[in-house]
Amino acid sequence: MQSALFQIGKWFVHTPAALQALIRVLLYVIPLLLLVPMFIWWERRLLSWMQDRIGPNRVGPFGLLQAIADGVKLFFKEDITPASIDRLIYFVAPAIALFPAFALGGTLPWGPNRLLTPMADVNIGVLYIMAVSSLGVYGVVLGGYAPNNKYSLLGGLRSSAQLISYELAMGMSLAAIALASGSLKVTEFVHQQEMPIWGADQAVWIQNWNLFTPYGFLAGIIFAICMVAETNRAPFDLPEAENELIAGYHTEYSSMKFAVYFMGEYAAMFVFSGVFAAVFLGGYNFLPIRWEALIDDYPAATAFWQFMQALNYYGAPIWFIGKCIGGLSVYIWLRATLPRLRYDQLMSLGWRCLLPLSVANFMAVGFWVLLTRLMGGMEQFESDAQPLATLGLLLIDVLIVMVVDRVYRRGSGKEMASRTIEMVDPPVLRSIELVDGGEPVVPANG
Amino acid sequence: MITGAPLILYLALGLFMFTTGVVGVIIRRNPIVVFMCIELMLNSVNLTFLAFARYGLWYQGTTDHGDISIMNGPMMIIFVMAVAAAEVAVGLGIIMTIFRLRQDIDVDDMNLLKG
Amino acid sequence: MPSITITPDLIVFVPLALVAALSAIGVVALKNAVRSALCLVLNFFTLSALYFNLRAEIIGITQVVVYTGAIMVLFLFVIMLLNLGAPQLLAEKKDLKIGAGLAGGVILFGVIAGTIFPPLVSVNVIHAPTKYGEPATLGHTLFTQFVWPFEVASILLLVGIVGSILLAKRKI
Amino acid sequence: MDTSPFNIIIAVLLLPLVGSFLQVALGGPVIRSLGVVKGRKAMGWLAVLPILAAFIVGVYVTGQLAQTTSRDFSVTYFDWIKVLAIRIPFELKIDTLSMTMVLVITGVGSLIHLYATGYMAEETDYPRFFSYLNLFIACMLILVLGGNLPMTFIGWEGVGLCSYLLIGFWYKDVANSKAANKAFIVNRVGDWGLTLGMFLLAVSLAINYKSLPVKSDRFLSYDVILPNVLQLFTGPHAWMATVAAILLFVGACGKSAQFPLYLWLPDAMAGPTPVSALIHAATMVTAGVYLLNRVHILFLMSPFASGVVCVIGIFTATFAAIIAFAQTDIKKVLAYSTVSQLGYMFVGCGSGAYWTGMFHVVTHAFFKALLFLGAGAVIYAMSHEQDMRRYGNLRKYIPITFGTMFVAWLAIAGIWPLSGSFSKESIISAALGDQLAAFGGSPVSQICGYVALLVALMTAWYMTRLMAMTFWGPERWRELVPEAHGHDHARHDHDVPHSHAGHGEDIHGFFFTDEEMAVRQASEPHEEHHGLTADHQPKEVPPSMWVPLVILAILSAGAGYYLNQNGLFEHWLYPNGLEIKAAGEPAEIVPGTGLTLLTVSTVAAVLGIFFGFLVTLKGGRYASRIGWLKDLAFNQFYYDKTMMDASVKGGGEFGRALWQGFDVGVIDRIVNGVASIAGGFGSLLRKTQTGFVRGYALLMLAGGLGVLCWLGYALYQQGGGR
Repeated sequence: MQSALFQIGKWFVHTPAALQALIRVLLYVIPLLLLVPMFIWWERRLLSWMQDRIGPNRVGPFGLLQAIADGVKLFFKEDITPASIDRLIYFVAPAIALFPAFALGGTLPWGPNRLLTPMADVNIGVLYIMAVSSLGVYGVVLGGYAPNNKYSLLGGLRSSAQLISYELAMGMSLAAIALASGSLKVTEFVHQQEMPIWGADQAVWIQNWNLFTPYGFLAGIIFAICMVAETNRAPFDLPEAENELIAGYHTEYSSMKFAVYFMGEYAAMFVFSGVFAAVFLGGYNFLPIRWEALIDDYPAATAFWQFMQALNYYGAPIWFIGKCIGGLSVYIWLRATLPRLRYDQLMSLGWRCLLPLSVANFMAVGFWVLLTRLMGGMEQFESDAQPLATLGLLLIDVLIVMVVDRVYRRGSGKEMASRTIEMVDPPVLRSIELVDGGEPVVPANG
Repeated sequence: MITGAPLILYLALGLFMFTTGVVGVIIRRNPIVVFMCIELMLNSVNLTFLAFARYGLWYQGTTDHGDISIMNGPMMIIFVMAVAAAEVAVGLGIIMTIFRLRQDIDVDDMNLLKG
Repeated sequence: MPSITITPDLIVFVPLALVAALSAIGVVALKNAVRSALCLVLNFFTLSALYFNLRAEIIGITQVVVYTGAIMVLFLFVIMLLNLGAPQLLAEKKDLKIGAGLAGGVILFGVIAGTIFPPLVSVNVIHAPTKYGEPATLGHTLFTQFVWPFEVASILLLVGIVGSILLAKRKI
Repeated sequence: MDTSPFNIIIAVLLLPLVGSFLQVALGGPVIRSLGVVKGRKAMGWLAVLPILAAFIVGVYVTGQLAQTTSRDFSVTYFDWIKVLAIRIPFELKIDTLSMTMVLVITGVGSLIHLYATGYMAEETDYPRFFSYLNLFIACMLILVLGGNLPMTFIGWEGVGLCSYLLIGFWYKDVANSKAANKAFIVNRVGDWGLTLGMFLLAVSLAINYKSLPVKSDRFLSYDVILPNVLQLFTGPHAWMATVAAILLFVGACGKSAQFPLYLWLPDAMAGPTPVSALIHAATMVTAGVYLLNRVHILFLMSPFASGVVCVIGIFTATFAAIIAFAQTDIKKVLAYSTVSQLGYMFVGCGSGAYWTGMFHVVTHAFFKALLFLGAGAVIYAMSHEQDMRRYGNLRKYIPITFGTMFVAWLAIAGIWPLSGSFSKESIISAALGDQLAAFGGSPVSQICGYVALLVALMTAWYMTRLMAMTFWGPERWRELVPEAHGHDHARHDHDVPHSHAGHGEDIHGFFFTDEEMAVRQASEPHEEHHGLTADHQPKEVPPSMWVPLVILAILSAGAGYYLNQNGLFEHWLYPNGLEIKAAGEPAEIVPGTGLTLLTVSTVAAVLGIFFGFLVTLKGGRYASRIGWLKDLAFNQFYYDKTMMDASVKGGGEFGRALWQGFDVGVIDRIVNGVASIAGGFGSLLRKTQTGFVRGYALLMLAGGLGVLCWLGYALYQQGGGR
């Protein structure tokens, strides 16, 4: 098996660059396209299980072909195009929605093998993630604008505000990781995460997955929240809130165009889970364990460790996809668990909680890096002050949580009630002032 | 010696975009479009900066991190972007405020400063 | 006019430049503000591709993050919030200004091109080192030689934030 | 030079800073979540521990330092300021002087923090208090550890700020705010001197760069300044040393409350008592002495400046001692006593025996902190009554406080073998044997030495008066008529910081048990005024307050003897002696004088104590005869009032005259004239503004085209640009 892989790799390396790129793209896009119906099936089954139902189980084994049947149905449905629309944008919008979800996969490291490294392993990987994920808003906004429908428009508006709000926190949390890793490459992140764990002298056989470090933990949580918001999934699915906006931005879409939106959403979920896994969960590594260190430490079981190492190496894509599916399942779990946020809650969570938190985390990491520089090189610093710095960093994180908690609470309660009205802001309410008792009073000449 | 596309093509494209932006500022009434034309002009200048930086007409030699004079162009772009971001935040805020006050944002109707 | 050597750079450049020029015209010429904005998005996108073609990856990607991802979304947001998309709301008047503007534009192009271009016609040799577009180089320059402008820009952004909040909020 | 063992010194700085930040960030949440009593306890420990840890690190570094031979290190962390040719690194100087100060600051500081956790237990703004206090320690440490004048200056300003914040801690009382303002403003005068001195040194070094013996771009670092001025300010330039020294001394006067600028210190007693002990007795006010030690070369080079230091010092010592006789507020007596003792230290420094000044700093830190803390305990026991005329016979009620204050009293009076006697004796003997301080060739320090002996007697006397009024005699508060007590003269209102009792803050208190606190909170709102009543029973303070007292008492008793044996302290501070021998003979102490002086000064102290007891307890009949003197002394010889009138009212008059005459008459006319001219032009140009935005854009384009055409033409003229 090893030699076969080697042969494939050798052949691959010697093919022209353009063909290499094409193979990689195809290797990535086609399975993803095929997997999307599976995701939908998985969501429906998992959701049913969580809600004590059975879910689709008729078409195919375990109902596996249900999603494909639905796809076929959607394909043959009548494609209704409303009148008085912005025709060009109306048709282009679903395609635009699909684009970033697939483009985002360009930086995912599927494995240590050259064939599986990211298609765009440029030294701006994180920025690429930021750039492409920020493009996701266009599909939604244009889809909301084009059909000339109020509900759609509101959905699009909400989506754009939401994405702008959460993008900043997402960027800052990624920036903290980039600062700590000293690189912008996603593959470099994965390599960094294979190092011995941060701040430990003894347990060098544990990998330094970013989620295990104090700053990475905080950044990971922020990133996870932002990632849910960026994909417009529950509990951040305000753009398609069915009880207020019918179906939000895709109200007027039907048939295949609707299916494209649907696919885009699921592909984005999958790919964002992949980004999370690559940046915070050790990428394609199976377990957070450095087998080579274990070989050094406990030579008695060398054979087993070597087996595990090989398993870790050759099974890399499987572990990575497993992590992606795990992320997808968490998405579904969130949908089953959390109620939808109110709009003002959404905004205050993004701006008042996540953004200051992520900026503070970034500054804490920066301070730590500065401190290591000041203390004259890593080695000496680690031996001298690492425990102190660890404690300090943890303390800073806790502090930040407390401070932000305070800030966040300030916006709740009575004050928030009047704020909501201000935000809704229909022209009618403009001249109405709320007096203390909550009684609206219209000025005499208003 | 590496040759690329002729520098003049980049400059021509930049100049064309700049001119288009100028024309747009003059002929359009919608302030948002006017604003977008200004962004267009800024970007055309960015393109010119980067082209000049890449072709490095005054490039002398290199240091550890590249010749610093080569980096003047990219630096300029970074700062132009920062300025553009600030400008957009304030400018759109102004447009919003005007719209809120007048329910109308025709550039030609905004003449409160008429002497 | 010296003969033009066909290089990969040129092959990439020409279609991108055509798209950029056409979309720039679109920004000005289209009546619908949303379409203008979309043209501008397209223009910025091709510009970012041109930056990549100039081997300045970090600038190119920053272009996408800042312009396409943030600024243009804001534009679209405002257009949709104020519902300015429909062209009939702000019908363009056909008056002297259009003619004057077009004429002025042509003269501008002519003057600048005539002044700047002649000595640069034959320049096609790249002098910049390959590293000039890398994040490390850029960061190093930004935080050494350009640290003051950097700080000033940060203050400018802060002022921008404060200003826009001040403008947007009715009650402070 | 390997400085790696000393890199850890940054921890001494960072610990209090982090502590201060923790108080700010955690104070609210912790007290809210743990409840008032436990939360304050936790925050109290969180305030004490960083200082204690800093002390331990300080001890470690001092131990390292003691093992080296040069005993002078400088740890540079990064470049703080780098402008043109001047570089000011963030460097910490580790030598015997700075480490002595560090140990005193963190050691006494942690004791006082511990004391304050008890003393401030009922304060609602508990975390704010400790964040200020920790910040103060951090600033003070920067002051003493800073390896260059700007860093010292930053610390200097920082402690000024913290002092301001802490004096005005109960800012809701206007009197406290005024006292804080006064302290801040008077200190500005001193800082002005320090800044000018700093600039003078920097400029004189920079313009003479070519002829400097030590060439370095760190113009303001001590290890660059001092050797350079030694070469530079010689011969015809000797007067520069005098100017620089006097400017720096002005700074020292401000911070150390010497005569022209001492005004703020008595008023600073408005702050909480631990603050008075820490800042206004033990540490901050000794910054001046520290500075003189740090730049002592300048003073060695200038007999005139040394003479000024001596004379100012002895005058302040005498003046403050006389005032202290007439004060009735226990903290005010201690405040004037502090001013007086600081005067002593300056006499020592002015006499060229700089180590004696530092020696007195150390011993004074112990016994004066102890006196203040003891006074705080007395005030606590007497329901925050500060008027000594209400005290009496308290030794029966608060034995631990009495015992510890007894030690401090004997120490400050100068009874052998307690610490005060050694330091005072060393200062007096230095002054008597000194030839350095001189005005135009005639030495002045001998006279100062004899006056200092007299002041020693006076010190013993007024301290005895304080002790006798407090701990002996009848229990005078028993004679109080209900409702009739209180503050019987106007000035007193400034001194007693208690009108905040109304809003639930209380300056005294200790760790109540939870039950007690529950009872107290149940009875809210508690009394408007914890008045002293005739049936009051003074109660001993809790352990968190008396433990520091006892430790300080041990230090006050033994430190002087330990440090003085075989000149330990002198050789520790100045292992290689002074850099230059002053004009005339070196300040050698004549053999045998030491013992004799010790006898004389102890006799003076015993006499003072004797008179003190006699007059205070038995001598009521003299009181009326010297009443006028008492009034004068009580009012500080009207110096304070005169200064305030001159500065506040005079300044106001001057400002008003400027406003009405110059500003309205001249400037306004010019401005209005210019404005009207511009307005006239504007109304002409107004016609061109059509309000048509696109028209403006077109005009801009036309203008731009014009410029471009001109540019193109110019390039063409030059034969075409590249």
